[in-house]
Amino acid sequence: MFDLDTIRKDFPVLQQKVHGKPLVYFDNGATTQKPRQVAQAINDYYEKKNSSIHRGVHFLSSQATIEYENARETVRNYISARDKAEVIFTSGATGSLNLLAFSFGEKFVKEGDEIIVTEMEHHANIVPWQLLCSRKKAILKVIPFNDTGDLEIEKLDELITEKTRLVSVIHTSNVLGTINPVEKIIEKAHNKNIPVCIDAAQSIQHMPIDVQKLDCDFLVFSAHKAYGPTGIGVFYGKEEYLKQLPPYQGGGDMVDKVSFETTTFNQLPFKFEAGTTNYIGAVGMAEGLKYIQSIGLNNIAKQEYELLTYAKRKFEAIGGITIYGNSATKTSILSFLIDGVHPLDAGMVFDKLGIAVRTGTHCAQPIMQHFGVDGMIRASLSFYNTKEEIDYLCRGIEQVKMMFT
Amino acid sequence: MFDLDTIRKDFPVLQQKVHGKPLVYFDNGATTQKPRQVAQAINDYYEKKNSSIHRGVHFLSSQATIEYENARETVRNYISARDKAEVIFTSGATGSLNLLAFSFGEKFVKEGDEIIVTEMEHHANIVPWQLLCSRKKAILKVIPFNDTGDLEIEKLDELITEKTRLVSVIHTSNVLGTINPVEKIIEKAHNKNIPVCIDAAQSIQHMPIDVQKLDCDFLVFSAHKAYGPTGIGVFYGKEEYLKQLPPYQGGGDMVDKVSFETTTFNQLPFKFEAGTTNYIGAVGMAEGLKYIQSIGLNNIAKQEYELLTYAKRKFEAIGGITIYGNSATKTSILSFLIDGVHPLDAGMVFDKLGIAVRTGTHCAQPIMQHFGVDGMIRASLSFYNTKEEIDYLCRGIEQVKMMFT
Amino acid sequence: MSEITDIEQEIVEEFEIFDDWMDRYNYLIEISKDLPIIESEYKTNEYIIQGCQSKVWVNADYKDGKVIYTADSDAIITKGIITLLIRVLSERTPKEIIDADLGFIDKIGLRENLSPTRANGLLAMIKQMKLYAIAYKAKHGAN
Amino acid sequence: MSEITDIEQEIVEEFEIFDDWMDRYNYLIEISKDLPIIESEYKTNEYIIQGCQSKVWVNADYKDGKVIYTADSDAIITKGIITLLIRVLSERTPKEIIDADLGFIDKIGLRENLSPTRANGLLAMIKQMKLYAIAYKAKHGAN
Ligand SMILES: Cc1ncc(COP(=O)(O)O)c(C=O)c1O
Ligand SMILES: Cc1ncc(COP(=O)(O)O)c(C=O)c1O
Repeated sequence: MFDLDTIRKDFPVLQQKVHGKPLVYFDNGATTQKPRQVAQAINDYYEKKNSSIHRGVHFLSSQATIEYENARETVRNYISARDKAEVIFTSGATGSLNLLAFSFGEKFVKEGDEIIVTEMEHHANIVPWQLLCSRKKAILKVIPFNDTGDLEIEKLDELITEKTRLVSVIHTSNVLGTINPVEKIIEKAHNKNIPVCIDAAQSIQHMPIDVQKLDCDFLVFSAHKAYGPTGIGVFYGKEEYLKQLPPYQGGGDMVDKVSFETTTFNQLPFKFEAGTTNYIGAVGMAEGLKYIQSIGLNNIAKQEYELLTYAKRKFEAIGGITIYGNSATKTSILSFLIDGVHPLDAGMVFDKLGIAVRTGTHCAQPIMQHFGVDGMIRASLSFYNTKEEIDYLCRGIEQVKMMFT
Repeated sequence: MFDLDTIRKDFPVLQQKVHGKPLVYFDNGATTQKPRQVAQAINDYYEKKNSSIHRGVHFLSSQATIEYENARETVRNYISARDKAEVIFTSGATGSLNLLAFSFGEKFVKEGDEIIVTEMEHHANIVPWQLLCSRKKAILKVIPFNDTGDLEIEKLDELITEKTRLVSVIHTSNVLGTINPVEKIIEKAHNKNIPVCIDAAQSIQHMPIDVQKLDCDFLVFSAHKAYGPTGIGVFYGKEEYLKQLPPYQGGGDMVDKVSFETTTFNQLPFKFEAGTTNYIGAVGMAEGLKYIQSIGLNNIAKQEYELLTYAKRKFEAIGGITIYGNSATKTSILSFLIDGVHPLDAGMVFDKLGIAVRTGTHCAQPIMQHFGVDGMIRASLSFYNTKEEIDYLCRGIEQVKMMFT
Repeated sequence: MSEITDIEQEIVEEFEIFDDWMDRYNYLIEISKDLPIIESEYKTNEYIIQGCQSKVWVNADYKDGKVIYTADSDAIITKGIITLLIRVLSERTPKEIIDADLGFIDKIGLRENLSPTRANGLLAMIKQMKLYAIAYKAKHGAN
Repeated sequence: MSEITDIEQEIVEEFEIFDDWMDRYNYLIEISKDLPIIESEYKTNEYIIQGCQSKVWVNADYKDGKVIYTADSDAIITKGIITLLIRVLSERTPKEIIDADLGFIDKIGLRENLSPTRANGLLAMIKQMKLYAIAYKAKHGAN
């Protein structure tokens, strides 16, 4: 049962006033708010259990290790990975993509090789590949999207060549909301024996993902966009690949034997977790995922779809609003411009009305270039948002139009 | 005024029982406990303020940005850096050293070049350099230490050659406790125009550090060893170097303009902070540093020196204990073996007595190799520890001796 | 001409009558029309101010020992804010401009715009305007 | 010979009389002397178990359809724990060994030693002992 009142009580941050107005938080694409349960788990940890993991025989340390490994199991279960060893904790989606770009690049990418991404990637899935390509003299190729916001995946057939080493694609666009047909992309790539990485930063919190069914080779996401804490994320990889990849960062815990002559590395997943990991972050992350599971991803998807549909209808009724991203399959992200109004002007007014929307390029400048705009306003909705909040945003839009046009 | 009772009340985690015995936490070298103030700041953030930084115009986001930048200022002030732009937030000391090894390596290290570290480094200051050296065919050279635990820094003169690109040294050994004469090392290196990195992971919480006076070129540490949260640390670098280094990780916020043709990078410090940073971690870290400042680093150093001296005297009185690391200048770290007893046996007994000490190689296998041992027991003391706790440890040692010898 | 601080005080008083943000913004929109617009030849990337979500161009001329600013922006509130800055700083000596502490920004509630977010470029604008003054001071030895 | 579960039950009962960890450890120290020691030729890196703070060597022979373990460790409590494992598992058929769930470890309070910390190798020891059984089963088609 989806009970909005109960759910909203779990999010104390939502119950505040901003500039004297009740907060309307529509910036969930940037980061979601955290339920009490997450903050409580973190607080408990600091107040009762804190101890560094993996290397200690004492009680607190072994408890901490157990909780950390339980968190890994929670993630494994959440994404239906085959084995816990395939779940690596990182600092976030960006950290995960950099790990992949480096380690995969060291092992598999040489001069003239090609990596394929899409035109709608977040910078986190562009810049690491650009850095790799410039280091290795490799080439970054791009699957374009059309003005509706759908990938032209038929182009993938031409883009894939003998030199293609990896396809890395955004699952759900943080600007357009498009849910990309990753199954088809994976199928096409696998037909040519090319591995695929999925950037699930904007999908993991909205829809069930089963990495085994998907058959993706790598998958990344951040906890803080999935009702969890900052500073922690996940890099999933199939064991057959992870075994082959060289380590990314060096340090404590990721090694087996160290001497100045030779150093050998620890087994998976530890090989990729150098130094003291963010074990408290991992526990908080697990709590966030469990919270999602307690509501149910299907309930979430349903509720968010309803909000999206409602908002789109209201926007149409107002008129003079251009929505960017009109795919038939999309999540509850609405990027738009009010005709004739600069997004920053609109954003500043919304702010004073207590509405938190994001304005700017949303770390996806190629999308802005595609549409020939400098920025957009983005309202990204979560299941805890309400239709009343959407109504209030719409009144804000009317006010903006009055002020600026 | 240093009032132990008041201080201990700030650390709820210390007030618990483990295996029915009051917890004696002597594993501060692995991670320190957190004062209420830190847990509270983090909790407040989640419950009242959470919002992603830097990219938003709305209230919560700009508040979050201000707090994040205030945290940066707190760190700048704590280490007396010249400019906030020289303070980069990372995932921890290990993350910082990997950043340096990669970015410095890309810019300045080529085949045949040399990097110098010491024989007493933590793995975090060995493995990143080994990975770099194997990538670039460079050479890692080592300043040895003597059996007292002091560096033979006169050897540095021979070790430095025209090929030396960087000296990276541990400030205070996490095993031996030795406070190394980094001023002299910096002087020697600077005489030959070679930059120096200081691993301050085990000194930042024990003694005042002024990077400008020290004149070190880089400095790294972790928050979680300085009464702050996990998943956050600092990479300090002189602006003149940071400007020259290429970025380490790519992603959001570290870029200026992104297109598939060319990407330009943001200014310092953002160039090195890719993706959504651990902004809540940064705020927690600042709170931890402020807590240290409220007690006073001189008070801390004095108190910890007293505990160290007391413990050493008691150990001598018991007899049959070998202490590793007997430098005249050392912090409150006691690594030791009970003659004829395996450290794991001792550690398991201590654990059941409620005493948290660490056993093993302490991520510093070369030190073990130096002394020809497989592991050591380490009691690392904080200002919140007491003489009574040391007495209790000593009774534990007596019991261990009775059981195993 | 009055002192910089007098003009600042004037602006603070003008803003005091608004008890609502929308009125303040409407006022900024209103005065944005008074902005002395930069010549179109200067509306190039060279004159653009980095670190803004809106585009801001600023130019400065030097005449009779005084700096005269012109500017433009594609966002209207930003334009209004620059209009205020120009009202305070334009037609001043380089020294006056360099020394101005611009406390009025805080007082009229625009302080949060001074945060180093990348969203708005108020801080960058002020920096650029002061840089022009510094440059003219160096060039003409003016004070 | 009794079932594995009977021996496990026996051990659980032996441990029940200790109400204190030191007694339990003293008992493990005591029984560590009964460990059937691995031949010194096998005390090489090849027979060492990874992931322990203490060194542990385990070997297994196969005789009359049964697996016979010998072992050693440089840490005494670890030695005591292996002694228990050998008491339960040695001189059993591969199938019995593979199927054993070893619930007694939990019951006598050594469960935390089963966590995947790198500090102690109980988990690794059990895995290695079972691997031997699996190998002999494959080799001899035994059950
Ligand atoms: C001297 C030293 N350097 C580096 C590190 C690595 O710190 P972290 O594990 O927090 O990255 C540690 C702690 O483990 C240390 O003691
Ligand atoms: C699609 C997508 N990928 C990657 C990222 C990067 O995530 P993070 O900044 O948490 O590392 C984001 C969010 O900013 C995103 O929306």
